[in-house]
Amino acid sequence: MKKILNAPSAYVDEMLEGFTAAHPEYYRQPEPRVIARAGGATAGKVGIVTGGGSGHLPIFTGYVGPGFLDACAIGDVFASPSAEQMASAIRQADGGAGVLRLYGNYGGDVMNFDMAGEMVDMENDIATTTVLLADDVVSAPKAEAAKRRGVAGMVYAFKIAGAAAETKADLAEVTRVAQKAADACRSIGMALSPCVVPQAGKPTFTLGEDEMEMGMGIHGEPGIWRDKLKPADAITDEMVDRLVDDLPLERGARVSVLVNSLGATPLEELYIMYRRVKARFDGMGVSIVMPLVGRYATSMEMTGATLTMIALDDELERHLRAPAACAYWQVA
Amino acid sequence: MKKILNAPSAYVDEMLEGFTAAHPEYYRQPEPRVIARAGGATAGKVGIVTGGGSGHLPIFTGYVGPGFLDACAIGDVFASPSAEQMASAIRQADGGAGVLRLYGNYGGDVMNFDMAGEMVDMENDIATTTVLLADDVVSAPKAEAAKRRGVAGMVYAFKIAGAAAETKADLAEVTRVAQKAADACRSIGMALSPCVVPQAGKPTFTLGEDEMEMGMGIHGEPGIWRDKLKPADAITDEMVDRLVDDLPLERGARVSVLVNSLGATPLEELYIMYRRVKARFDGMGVSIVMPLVGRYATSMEMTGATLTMIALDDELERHLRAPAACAYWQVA
Amino acid sequence: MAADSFDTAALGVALQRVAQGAEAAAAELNAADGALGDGDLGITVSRGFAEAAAAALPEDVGLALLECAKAFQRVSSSSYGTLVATGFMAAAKLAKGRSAVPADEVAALVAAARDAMMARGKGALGDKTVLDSLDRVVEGLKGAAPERMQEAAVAAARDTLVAFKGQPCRLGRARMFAEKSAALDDPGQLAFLRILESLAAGS
Amino acid sequence: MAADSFDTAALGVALQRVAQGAEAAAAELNAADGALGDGDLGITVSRGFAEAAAAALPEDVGLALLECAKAFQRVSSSSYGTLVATGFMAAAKLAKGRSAVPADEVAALVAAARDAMMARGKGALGDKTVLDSLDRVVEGLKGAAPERMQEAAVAAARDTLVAFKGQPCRLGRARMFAEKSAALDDPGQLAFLRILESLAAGS
Ligand SMILES: Nc1ncnc2c1ncn2[C@@H]1O[C@H](COP(=O)(O)OP(=O)(O)O)[C@@H](O)[C@H]1O
Ligand SMILES: Nc1ncnc2c1ncn2[C@@H]1O[C@H](COP(=O)(O)OP(=O)(O)O)[C@@H](O)[C@H]1O
Ligand SMILES: [Mg+2]
Ligand SMILES: [Mg+2]
Ligand SMILES: [Mg+2]
Ligand SMILES: [Mg+2]
Repeated sequence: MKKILNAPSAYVDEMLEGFTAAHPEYYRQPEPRVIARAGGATAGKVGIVTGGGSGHLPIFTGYVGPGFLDACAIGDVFASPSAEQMASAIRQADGGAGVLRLYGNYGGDVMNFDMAGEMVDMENDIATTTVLLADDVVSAPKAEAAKRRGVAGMVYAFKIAGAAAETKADLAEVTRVAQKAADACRSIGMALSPCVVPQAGKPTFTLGEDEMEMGMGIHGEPGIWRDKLKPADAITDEMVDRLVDDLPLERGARVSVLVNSLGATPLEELYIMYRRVKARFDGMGVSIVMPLVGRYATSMEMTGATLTMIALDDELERHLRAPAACAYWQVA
Repeated sequence: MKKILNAPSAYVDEMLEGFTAAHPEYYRQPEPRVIARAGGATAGKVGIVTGGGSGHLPIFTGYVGPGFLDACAIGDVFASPSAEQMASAIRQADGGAGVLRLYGNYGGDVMNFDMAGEMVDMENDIATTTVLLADDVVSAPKAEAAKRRGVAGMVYAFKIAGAAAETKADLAEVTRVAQKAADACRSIGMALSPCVVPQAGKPTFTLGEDEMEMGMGIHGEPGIWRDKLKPADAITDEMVDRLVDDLPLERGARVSVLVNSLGATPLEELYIMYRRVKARFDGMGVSIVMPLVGRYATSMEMTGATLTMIALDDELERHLRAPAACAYWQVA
Repeated sequence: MAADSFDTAALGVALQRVAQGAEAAAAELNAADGALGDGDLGITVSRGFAEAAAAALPEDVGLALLECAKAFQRVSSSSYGTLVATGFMAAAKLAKGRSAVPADEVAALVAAARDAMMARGKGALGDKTVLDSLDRVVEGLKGAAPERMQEAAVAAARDTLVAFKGQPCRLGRARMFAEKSAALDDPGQLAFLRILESLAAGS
Repeated sequence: MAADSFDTAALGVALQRVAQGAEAAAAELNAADGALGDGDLGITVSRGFAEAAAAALPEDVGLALLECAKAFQRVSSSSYGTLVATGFMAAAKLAKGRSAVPADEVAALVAAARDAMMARGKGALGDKTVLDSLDRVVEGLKGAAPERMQEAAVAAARDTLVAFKGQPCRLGRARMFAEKSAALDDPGQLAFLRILESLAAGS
């Protein structure tokens, strides 16, 4: 939990400077804390913007790119960007066909994105819609699913909505597809050790030396239980069970799954988990399409992993497989 | 430093099972601990094999794929594969044009790969050559550069040698290019916290709560100094200085650089470092081609980073930019 | 605000006082927020009022209140900052075009802020948030004589904390900690009390 | 090996003894290696001899020694395992085709192992490794009567440790820790002593 940084207050701005310098073929920072596609907005295409706190790379801003998003507003670590920054991102994404706001269901982000929508409506006559990601099954019971927070399922929603927008579908249609993708996602996380928010300088939570917390959120939000660390297969089984409980799948169904590290947990261990995920879905007669294993949505150096599943139909699968490129995920 | 696993003794085999299940389009495990390209060896192409201990993903086996390597032998965490496994990997890589053994300069690996070469020479009449990566400038003085250990520079050597082999150049030529790439690489690492080898069950080294070690190796081998954690720019400056001291660059030179996390250090912090790397090379009048920022060669959940630079000429740059694909790096 | 009406000058003085009070309360509010959320509430409130107090305020009270809204938006995008900005904006709309607002309209301004903040945050009364404080302050201000208004507001904000003791937070990050949040004050309600206290203390 | 020659049966008995001794010394050797390297030397040596002791050995002493080499290669790919396998292989070549090897040829077998291991590991005498132990054992065995050979070998291995006290390791992982390694025994030399001791102890 030790960090490489200069001034904590410069963490995000220096990060973005390095980020655009390293990947100028994908990203551009037209104004502070706003990242847009290197090539700018595409005329006639619905724009897609997202935004949220820093500290989750590649989420959020990493998924700006052809076939993915058009622009992103970036907040401080784990904090919402301002409504003004979000409005700028919307303007950057606007190609004249309206803009979809596609982001995680966190109170601060929602308020600011709503405000930003009002701003660009008044000032720039840009039509906007909203789709919220709320894939974390642990964060609220099914009856209150709209209160759930958004976690790694965003990655699928970005990919699928991005592909829909690339077809030059209109705003209503892109919004429909994005909402369908969001509705088809379920995620659950588990954490083993915290991360340090630079400006706070201390761990986000504490867990005993051999403890884990099942269901913990990406900022350390409480989960379902906290207990001794279990074997990988037992952890994976519980995660799979909770997801398919919430979204039952029939034999013959197709899903994609994302086994995601929160940061420190190495690829090796994600593969140990994926091995079990595969066996479980095989056992259910469910086939896995384009599995993702890696660091797609992190909490800096947190130890732990999340499992996301998205139930696919032909339409979602087609968009998932469509070409797309950003610095972290390329589909050819 | 907490790990998600079942039995420590099953760590590597379960990892490989998940790895091939997740990426069947790239990898196949024809026999235990040997990974080969999904499509098998390419007739008439020089094969390239590597091998080494587990715990460094994507290194080693992740770089098997078109434009990269042909096969890899996989050892236990931080331990050499056996000569027999290496010999199998060589056989898998053989397309009738000979096989280059391209791997890191670690005593155990070298002895076993030499033995493996003798085996396939006697048993299978496969001609082999060797290029050792020895890019870690801290691990021995320049006068004893052949004793240096190989670290993240391997990634460049894999890419460049792989591209040379794809041109159907002969074994001597591919070996020449690989050696040239290896000779052009310089790396240095720094560590902030250790990782845990599953079968040992305890940290590889200890560092005080706010200490860092400059120059530390990827298994915790000792570095140059151990002191209070410094600001990112100071760390980066020392790393850049050590590399260009060892391999001076002229104004107008071209390099590629890899800012690599050892595992836990998040992308955010690599970008903060890259920002400084870029400023420093800009200041030297040296241009950066295809920078890499991310987790390319890790030590499981170790915290820390490595910086690699490779001096490019037209030939090396052409091979670096040639198309290649594996699950972790795609060049189109 | 002890006068029959308030103008931009009075608003400026009030902002100075609250900025001071918020500064003093910042650590307490950070800690309260840290127990249930991300621990930034003290920063949000103190930076927001400092920025507003430093702003040049136009004579039009509505435009002056708009400056306050913008100040909060500039320095904080945490929930409370966004909500306070939203509240100032709503009050600004009502006050726009006037160089003074009569004391007996203050309750209406606070009510407008409350309603806009409910719309923005999709919150309901009873969720144990700053909305409940605003609602009770509106009631407390109704019919209060100008010289009793500050006192009434502080009392209402204090009563809110008492009333919600033992109830869980049902909105925001604190919602995740039902049990713990029931035992603790809602940080946003506490912040509102400290704001009103510092306003009253200075006068 | 107190006889004038040794055959596969004698080799089998020797392997049993060393397997037992290595098992007993495993923790000590892991610790010694852990101080300078990766701490696996005890595992390497104990697993290797256990595997060799469990192997079915052909009557041809050369082929029997080859089985020992293969056993080491199967269970360990750490440096020491690979080197011991290399050494057994070299001795196997010399003994091949014979059902007994005269005692006065043992020094030559060890010398062949030493030379092959030097070639494999690109090490030199004086680097403070197991090579130095082998070299001194070869010298110690030369001209020793059959019944004194075990004793001579143990003495030579022990002398090696004494001789290198204070000198830094110049090969393998331990090379990285010049200062520390000078103060400590080379783990590989220590392992070789324990192997010979267990051989001698049982007879
Ligand atoms: N949606 C909401 N509606 C009304 N009040 C809210 C809402 N969300 C949070 N609050 C209030 O804001 C306080 C927390 O503010 P703040 O620390 O800025 O939130 P965060 O840091 O979680 O974005 C809460 O105690 C509560 O009073
Ligand atoms: N290249 C070499 N040549 C000769 N002996 C060596 C060589 N490398 C290591 N050794 C010996 O092996 C011992 C370490 O063995 P081992 O623990 O198996 O090594 P590692 O785990 O580092 O591969 C050293 O103490 C030394 O005696
Ligand atoms: Mg807060
Ligand atoms: Mg906040
Ligand atoms: Mg060892
Ligand atoms: Mg070893």
